[in-house]
Amino acid sequence: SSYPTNGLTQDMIHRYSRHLMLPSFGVEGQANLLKSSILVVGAGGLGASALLYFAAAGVGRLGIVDHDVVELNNMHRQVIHTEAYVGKPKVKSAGAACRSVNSSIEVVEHQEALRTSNALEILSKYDIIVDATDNAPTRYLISDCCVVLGKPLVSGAALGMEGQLTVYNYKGGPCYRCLFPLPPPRTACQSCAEGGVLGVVPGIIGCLQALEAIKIAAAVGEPLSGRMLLLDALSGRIRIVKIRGRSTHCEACGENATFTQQKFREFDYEKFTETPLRVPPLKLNL
Amino acid sequence: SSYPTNGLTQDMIHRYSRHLMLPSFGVEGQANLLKSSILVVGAGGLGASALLYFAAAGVGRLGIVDHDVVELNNMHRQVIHTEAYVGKPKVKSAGAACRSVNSSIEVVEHQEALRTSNALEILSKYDIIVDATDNAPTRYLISDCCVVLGKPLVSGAALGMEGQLTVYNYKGGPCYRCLFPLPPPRTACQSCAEGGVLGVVPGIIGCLQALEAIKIAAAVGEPLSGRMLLLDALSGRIRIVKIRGRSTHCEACGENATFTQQKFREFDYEKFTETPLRVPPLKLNL
Amino acid sequence: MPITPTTNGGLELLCDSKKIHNVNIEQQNGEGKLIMKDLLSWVRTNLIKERPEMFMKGDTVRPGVLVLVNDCDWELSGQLDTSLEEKDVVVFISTLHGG
Amino acid sequence: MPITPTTNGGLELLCDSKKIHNVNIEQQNGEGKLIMKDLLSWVRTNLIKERPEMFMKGDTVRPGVLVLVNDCDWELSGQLDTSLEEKDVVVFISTLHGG
Ligand SMILES: [Zn+2]
Ligand SMILES: [Zn+2]
Repeated sequence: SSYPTNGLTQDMIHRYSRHLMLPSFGVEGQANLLKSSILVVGAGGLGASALLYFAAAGVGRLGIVDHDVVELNNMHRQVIHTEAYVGKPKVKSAGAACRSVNSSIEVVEHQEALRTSNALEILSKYDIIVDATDNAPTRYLISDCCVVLGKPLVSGAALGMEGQLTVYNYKGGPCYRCLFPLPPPRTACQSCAEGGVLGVVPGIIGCLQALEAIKIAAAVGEPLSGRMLLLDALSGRIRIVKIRGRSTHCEACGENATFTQQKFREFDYEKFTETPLRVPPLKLNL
Repeated sequence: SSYPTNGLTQDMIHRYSRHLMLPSFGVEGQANLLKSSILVVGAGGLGASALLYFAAAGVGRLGIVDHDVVELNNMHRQVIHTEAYVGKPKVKSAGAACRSVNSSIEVVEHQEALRTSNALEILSKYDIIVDATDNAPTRYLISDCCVVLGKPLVSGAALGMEGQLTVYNYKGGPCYRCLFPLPPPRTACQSCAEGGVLGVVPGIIGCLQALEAIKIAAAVGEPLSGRMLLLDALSGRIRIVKIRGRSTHCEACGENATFTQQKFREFDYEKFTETPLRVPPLKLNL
Repeated sequence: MPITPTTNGGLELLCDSKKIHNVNIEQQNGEGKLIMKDLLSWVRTNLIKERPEMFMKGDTVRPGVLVLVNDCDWELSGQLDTSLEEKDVVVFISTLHGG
Repeated sequence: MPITPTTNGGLELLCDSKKIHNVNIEQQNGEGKLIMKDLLSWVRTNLIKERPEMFMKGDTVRPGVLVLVNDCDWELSGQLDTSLEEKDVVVFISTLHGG
C-alpha cells in the first residue's frame, strides 16, 4: 500500500479505521492521539463518559485520579462503574472498564486525592489535564498546577439540570483564576451530592470534554478556549459564549504573576475557598 | 417520613437520590421514568451512550433492536461493547452492559433487523422510540411507524465531525417526512462505515438523545420538538435552530394522509430511497 | 426599553426559580441611555427575591458570577459601563463546581 | 450586500471543503432587494465547485438539504421568496443518516 501509516499496526488500522478515513482527522490525527497522554481528575459523573471515549478513541496513556469508592447512589450517572464494583475504588472500576474497551492502550490508576503535595508530580506526567472534579478548591488547585506546569486544562462542571465547559490555559488563553480571581461564597458551591444532578447532564459534558481533549491531543479543529459552553438541559438550550482572554493582572498567569511550584505547594486551597477538598455528602431523608 | 415516595422502594430511593432531590425532576419525575418504556433502534455509536444513560437513569423497560455483531472497528465509538463481545450479537453485549449498570430494570433484546413486517409489533410495546440507526430507509421506516402508532421519536444522526438531533411526532410536531418529503439521492447518504466518524460525536448525540427521551418519559422540561440541534465538532459550534411544524400536505401525518398500518406494511423503503436497509461496509485499504 | 435578563446556574433560585425575565426598563437619565450599572441595580431591586448577597457584592456581581451581554463576557464590553440596547439578552450565570 | 452562506453536513465538500463563506453579493435588481432565489443561484455559480446536482434540483435545493436563515427553517419565512438583509447567516445543511 502507498498510504503513510505513521507507525500504526494492522490491528490499529482495523480498530481506528473510521477515524483514519476522516479527511479532517486521518492517520496523522490518530497517530498524534496514540502518542498523547491525558489525565482525568475524578472518576465520577463527568469522568465516566470522558474516560470511556478516551479509551475507545486510542489515547496512548490514560491516567485516572480518584480517592473514592463506588456507591449505589453514584450509579444513576457514573455509567463507567458496574454494580459489581460497589464499595470498591473508583479508579479500579474505571481502569478495568477502560481496559475492557481497549486493551491496547496504557491505563494508569492514581488511587489518591489530588493535593498540593502530589499534584505537580502526577500532572507533570501527562500532556493534557481534564478537570472532572466536584468542588471549588480542587478546581483552583488543578488550574494553578496546570499554569505552573504549562498544561492545557479541559474543564467541565454539572449540577442540577445545567452544565458548563471550557478549555483553560491553552495557547495564551485564560486560566480559571483569570475568570474567577476571587472564590465564590461557600454557600454558592453546591456539589452533586448536595444539590442533585440529572445523570445524563454530566454524561453530555463529559463527552464534550472528551471531544475537546481529543481535538487538542490530535491537533485538529478549534478547541473551546476563550469560549464557554453553557447547557440548560431542561429547556434544551445550549449557548457557546465568548469569554475574556488572559488577564494581565491574574495572580496565577498574569504578566507579573509570581506563582511558582514552591508557592503552589504552600497554597492553602481549603482556606482560600473556605471549603474542604472533600465534601461530605448530605443525607436525603424520604 | 412525610415525603411522598410514589411507590419507590428504599433501594430505589438510594440509587436515584440525586434525581429525587432535584426540584425540577424529583420523586414524580423518577416515578414516571420507572413506569416508562423506551426502545432504542440500533446498538451502534448513538445507541451505545443512549442505552447506558437510560439504564442508569432507571427507565422501567428498555428495549434494544439490532441484528449486527460487534466488530473491532466499531469499538472506537460504541463504548457499550467490550472486546470480550467481538463477534457476538450487539443486543447481547448491550443488554449485558445495561444490566450490569442497573439490574433493577427490565432489558429486552430484539435480535433482528427492523422491517415493515416486524416494526409495528415491536414498536407498539414501547412509549418512546429512539432512532439510533445508520441509514435513510430505516429512518423513514421508523418515522412512519411512529406516526402510525402515535409514538414520539427521538432522532439522532452523526457522520464525520457533525451531528444532528431532533424530536419527531411529538404533540402535533413534525414527523421525518414533514421535513424530508422526498428521499435524498443515494450518493448523498454516507454511513459511518463509508465516510468515517469521530467516535465521540455519536457519543455526544446519543447522550443528548437520552436527555430528550428522559425529559419526555419523566414529563419535565421542553423537548426538542420543532427545533433541531446541529453540532459541528471540529469548530466547536452548536446551533439549535427552529424548524417547520407539521406539514398539512405530509404523506404520513398531514391532514389528508392515508398512511395506515396496512399501507406501512406494504411500503417499499428500499425502493423509495434507492438504498438497501443494510449497508455493506466499504473496506479501508492502508 | 425591552430587555431580557436571564438568571442561570442556580441564580434563578433567588428569583422564584424563574430563569428568563422579559422586562421593560425605564431609562435612568435624560439621555435615554441604559448601562449595565443601571440594569444591575434594577435586577437587584425587582427580580432578586431572597439572599441578595448571593447575587451582588458591593456595586457589582459577587465572585463566581459571569455576566454575558449578547453571549459575550461583559469584561470585553466595559463591565458596569456596558451600554445596553433594545432586546439585548443579558445572562447572569453562577459558575458550577459539581460533577 | 455582506452575507454569510454556510455549507454543512457534507455540502462543504462541494465547495473545496470550506464551510463559512463571507461574501458580498450585488443586488439582482433595481430595488436593492435580495431574496433567497437570488442567493441560491449565486451560490450555485460561485461557491459550488463540483457535483451541483448534490446541491440543487430544479430551481431549489435537492431533497435532504435544509435551509436556515438566521437559525430558522426557510419554510417559515417563504422559502425562495425569503428577503435577505445585511449580515444574515444562511446555512445549507445536508441531513445526516449515520450513527
Ligand atoms: Zn490566569
Ligand atoms: Zn409528517
